[in-house]
Amino acid sequence: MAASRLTPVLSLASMLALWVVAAGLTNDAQILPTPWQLLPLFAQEFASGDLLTHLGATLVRVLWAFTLAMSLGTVLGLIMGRSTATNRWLDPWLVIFLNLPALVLIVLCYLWIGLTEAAAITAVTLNKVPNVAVVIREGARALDPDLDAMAKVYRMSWWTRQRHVVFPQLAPFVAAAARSGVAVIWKIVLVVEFLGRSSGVGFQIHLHFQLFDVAMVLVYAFAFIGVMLTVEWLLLQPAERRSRRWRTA
Amino acid sequence: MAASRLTPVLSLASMLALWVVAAGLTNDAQILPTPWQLLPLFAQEFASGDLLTHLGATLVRVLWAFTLAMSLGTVLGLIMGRSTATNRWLDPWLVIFLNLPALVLIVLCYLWIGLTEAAAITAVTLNKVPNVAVVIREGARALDPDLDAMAKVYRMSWWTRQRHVVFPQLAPFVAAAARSGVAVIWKIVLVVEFLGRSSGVGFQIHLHFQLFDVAMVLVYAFAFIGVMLTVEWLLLQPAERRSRRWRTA
Amino acid sequence: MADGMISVDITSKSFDGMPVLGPISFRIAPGETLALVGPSGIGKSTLLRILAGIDPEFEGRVQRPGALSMVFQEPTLLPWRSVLHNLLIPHPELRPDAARTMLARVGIDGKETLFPGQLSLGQQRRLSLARAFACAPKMLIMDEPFVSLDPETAETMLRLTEALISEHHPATLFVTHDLREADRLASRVLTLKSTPSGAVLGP
Amino acid sequence: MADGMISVDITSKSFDGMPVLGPISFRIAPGETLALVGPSGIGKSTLLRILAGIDPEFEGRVQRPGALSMVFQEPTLLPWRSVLHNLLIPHPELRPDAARTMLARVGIDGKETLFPGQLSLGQQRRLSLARAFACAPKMLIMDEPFVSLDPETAETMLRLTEALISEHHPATLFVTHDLREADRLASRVLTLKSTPSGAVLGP
Amino acid sequence: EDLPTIRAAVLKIGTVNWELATITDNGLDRKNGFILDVQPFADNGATRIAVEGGAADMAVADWIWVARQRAAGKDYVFIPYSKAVGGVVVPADSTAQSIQDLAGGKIGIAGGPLDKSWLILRAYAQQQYGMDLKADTEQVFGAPPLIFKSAMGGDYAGAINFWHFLAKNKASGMRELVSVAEAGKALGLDADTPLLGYYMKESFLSEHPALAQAFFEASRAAKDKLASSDAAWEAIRPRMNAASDAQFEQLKSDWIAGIPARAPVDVQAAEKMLALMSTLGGPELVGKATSLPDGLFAVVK
Ligand SMILES: Nc1ncnc2c1ncn2[C@@H]1O[C@H](COP(=O)(O)OP(=O)(O)OP(=O)(O)O)[C@@H](O)[C@H]1O
Ligand SMILES: Nc1ncnc2c1ncn2[C@@H]1O[C@H](COP(=O)(O)OP(=O)(O)OP(=O)(O)O)[C@@H](O)[C@H]1O
Ligand SMILES: [Mg+2]
Ligand SMILES: [Mg+2]
Repeated sequence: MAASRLTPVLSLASMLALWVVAAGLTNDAQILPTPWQLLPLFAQEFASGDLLTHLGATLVRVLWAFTLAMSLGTVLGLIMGRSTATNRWLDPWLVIFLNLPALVLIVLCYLWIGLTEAAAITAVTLNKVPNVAVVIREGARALDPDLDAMAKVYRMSWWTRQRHVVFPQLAPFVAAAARSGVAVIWKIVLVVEFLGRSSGVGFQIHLHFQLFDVAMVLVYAFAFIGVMLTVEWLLLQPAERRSRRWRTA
Repeated sequence: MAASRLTPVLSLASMLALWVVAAGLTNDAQILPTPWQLLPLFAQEFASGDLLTHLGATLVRVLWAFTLAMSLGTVLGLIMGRSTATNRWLDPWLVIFLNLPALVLIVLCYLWIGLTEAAAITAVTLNKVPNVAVVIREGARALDPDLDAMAKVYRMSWWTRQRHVVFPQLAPFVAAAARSGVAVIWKIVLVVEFLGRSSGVGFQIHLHFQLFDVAMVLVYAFAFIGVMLTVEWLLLQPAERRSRRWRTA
Repeated sequence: MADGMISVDITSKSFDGMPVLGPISFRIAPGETLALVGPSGIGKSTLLRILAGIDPEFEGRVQRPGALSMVFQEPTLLPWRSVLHNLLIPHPELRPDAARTMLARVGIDGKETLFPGQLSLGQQRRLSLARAFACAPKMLIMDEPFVSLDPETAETMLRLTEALISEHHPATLFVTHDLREADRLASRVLTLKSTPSGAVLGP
Repeated sequence: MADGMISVDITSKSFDGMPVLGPISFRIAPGETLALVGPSGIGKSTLLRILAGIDPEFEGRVQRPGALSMVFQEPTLLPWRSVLHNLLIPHPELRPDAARTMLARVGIDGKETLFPGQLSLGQQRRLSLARAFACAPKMLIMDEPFVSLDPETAETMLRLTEALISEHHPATLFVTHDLREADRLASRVLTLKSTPSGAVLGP
Repeated sequence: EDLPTIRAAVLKIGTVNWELATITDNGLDRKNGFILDVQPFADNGATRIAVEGGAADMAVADWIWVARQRAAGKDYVFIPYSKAVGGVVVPADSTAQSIQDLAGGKIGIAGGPLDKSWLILRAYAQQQYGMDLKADTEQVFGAPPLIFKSAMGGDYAGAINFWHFLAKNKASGMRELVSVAEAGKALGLDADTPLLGYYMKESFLSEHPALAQAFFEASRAAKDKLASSDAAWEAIRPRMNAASDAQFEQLKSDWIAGIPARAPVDVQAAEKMLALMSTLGGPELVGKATSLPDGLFAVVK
């Protein structure tokens, strides 16, 4: 147990070691600075309050878009997975929206809704909903018809059925969609931010990229990654372990 | 049957209708042109050969990155899903690479490998592998232990086991990863192309975006979407129908 | 038709054009118990699924009460919910202590917090029996309810079934391969026999 | 120890600290058939899984031949492969016509191209029997192989099993709840009975 | 007081900020009867979306782009800002003496094949040396920062970039082979035609009739200040991202060199340049603007 708790720490340490070696080989702080070259920059951005402001702005956007995309995408995916007729109707739309470049959707949202927070979040949500729907649809198609029959015979209420019969079967798909979902959403938020917001990690990263300040780009990127690692360890993994208990028992 | 074949056509027609209405409401061909305003542009780009050249370049990149990301990601996801120990080691790396902004990876690849085709494909692959791995890992965790036991008792060869026992259970996850995978890959290829390639749909889209020529952006976006719809209907959906036959039978 | 009478009038049922059931017609009165026998693969489960309303794709008419319970041929439990919740979820009106009593009656007390995957197959089958008995159904459909049980446990389950039937008087139809079981529980035995146009009721 | 002799020496086996099996020790000679009986939930399947090498988490030692076949308590088929392929995939050396003959012997000829989900449960169990019989195993482990079958089909399966055992002389251990079955097939009957430290072999 | 507000969408790190900051810091905007509200963005595309979407009134672009938009129906009007243009730099140890010597080498180009500096240099090579620059060299197009960095690393025989990246390249020892201004002069273009400028919507300007001139006054006042006072430069130094004194000096002198003479845009010179761009870049570059659209240049003096 103690050993297994240590593993992530050792793993991160080995990653750090790899980074130091790569930085040593690159030997150009402008291309890949060493971790300790980032520390003072990190401290400076933290002290000035910039880091927290921009990180906060990005996190709010990611949270909104994630909630919206996951709920809309799950509903859409469930409906499309369970009804072949609906699927035939909506599938071409799904393929189109799935493959519409983020840039196109973002620009159209900004031009129609204006350069507002609402437009930014709408753009990210529209970009991500099809991805979630595609994953959940596969899950819905794999639902066990025998359990469906059981739920029907015992006249379970709609909500009971979703909660106790459907959702546990979808759980691995929801987990997959959520995890790769946050990542994709945050990447789109980056684009949304540099295309039309004046705050956020994406705004900062793009600015510093244009100045070719890789160190600062990394400071902001790792600030977000740090948040994600924390969420992963404090929320996601314990929740998953709980919901997966029946498998390993 | 005949009716169901017609559905996608009707569905696309309704999408077209929506577009026409939106274009009518926008009433500014520079923000959202009507479909028929795109046709001559499309014909012109097609006749000049530009469309095919750039589309071809992008497709080659997408294909390479897709093949690499799917195979590496599947192997990684399978290993991580089946071995808790390996997972504990690799999970922090996965979270980091999952959330590393595309821009950072792309810029580092270009600076290390040079502004070459290999760098572009590496960058896209590195961006996408963690997404695939995350999805497949969920699938590997949901594998049926009873079938595993059966395969063990009957001493199936490694390959037989993967092909007939493991893969069919992973199929919905692979399908989900592949479908949302192509979409994400192509979106990253767009970024890779505008940051450091001189050909491809992404290069063209960015060029025309800088000229604020939405019509041309749409022409190129829809050219790719057209390819994806064709792949979807001619390859993906029939293959899926075949591999899903046992469920509906 | 008498109130609560169950009527089955199937003209035919086929899978992919292959006829499985031919014309089948029978009635079950409230409180009556019928056994259904026939060789493996003839169509017993298919008939039960039609009767329970799970399979709507057949030609004919079936009239059944709303409140029915079913013991499936396989346990069909929720693997991700505890033994206790597998009783409580389909029966939200059931009080937890009543659920515990029911678990004790089928002989799996003390296993409330386990998941179904941690039970032996026989224990899972008994849980599925408990689920069917936990409410007072107007109709009870059981597909080979007592297989995979040792003679002693089987006898206990049989007695429990008798007790519950005499308590709630459901119309009961159950599949068995054991004629002594059929004799003991049922007032009539329906036999399925094969014909070229699907299985029909035999002599 | 004699060549091919199967030896089981389990000290204990527990799940989450709850002991299920106590000290259990027995031998099966090549060609010998043993029946295993005991109440539902006592640990018969657990013992079989240890013997088959599926569950390595126990205290003790088991010696078994490599070439073994097993009939699981549930059919455990590949739902995404046809009936015929469910025979051919575990037995790549099997010729398709030999596979077809085997399917005919268990009474599911003509269903080669169906998927397991399109079979009745009894038919699935027979397919799982055919899978175990399709090679010439040195050892045969069966967990309630003949349940869910009508008396006539059960008799056919029993005869088939007798024929195959006398053909290939595997060491056989099977679980049953039917003492007549045990008498007919087995030369010895092992009985599991409960003790506070887990199940042990009884009188 | 209800002075009109000009919302300016600018690249947060753009050089235009030096001028705009000088305007706001010194109250040049209120002195000229308006309030300047600077909204920073991280990308040029964003500033254009901001103006088009009505979130801002003004952004920065070159007038050929503005002409293209105007010809396509937008009511954009151009107010001159700078004549600073890029050029070609070569590594410090390069033996190249003219653009001819780049033949057979790799050229890094910021932007794409429609980049105006690249087009003018191609025409220049053709005219001066009969050389087909595109066929005789290998081109690597990339984002400006990537080209800047790779050029520093010595990846290219020559690099074409925006002037402020070139200034930093030069500060690190790279050498300018030929500037776009020289090349343009050789091609008969008027080097004093300001290529870069602010653009606003005509509809916005007609609501505030004197605003274009007022803004132009403020812009010129800022330029005068920066051209004459070191203190003014020190004030904006923090936002210049100069890593060294050498970079600071180079940026400063190149910026001052880019100040156009105070005059309305010479329409004839512009017409000539547009014609050249139209031949070089074709409709891909200029769109429908094959000749100067009416009213493109704001009437300022
Ligand atoms: N994974 C597990 N975790 C905890 N307990 C388990 C687990 N698997 C089995 N058990 C317990 O072990 C005991 C023996 O189970 P086993 O399946 O061997 O019984 P069995 O004799 O085969 O019964 P049956 O005749 O009903 O099939 C049961 O009481 C069961 O609850
Ligand atoms: N989905 C299906 N598609 C095609 N054939 C099917 C399908 N389901 C069942 N059948 C066929 O219908 C017949 C009857 O099946 P059913 O499950 O009703 O048999 P049963 O009488 O319950 O047998 P058992 O006693 O073995 O459970 C079988 O021959 C089976 O192959
Ligand atoms: Mg059946
Ligand atoms: Mg068992």
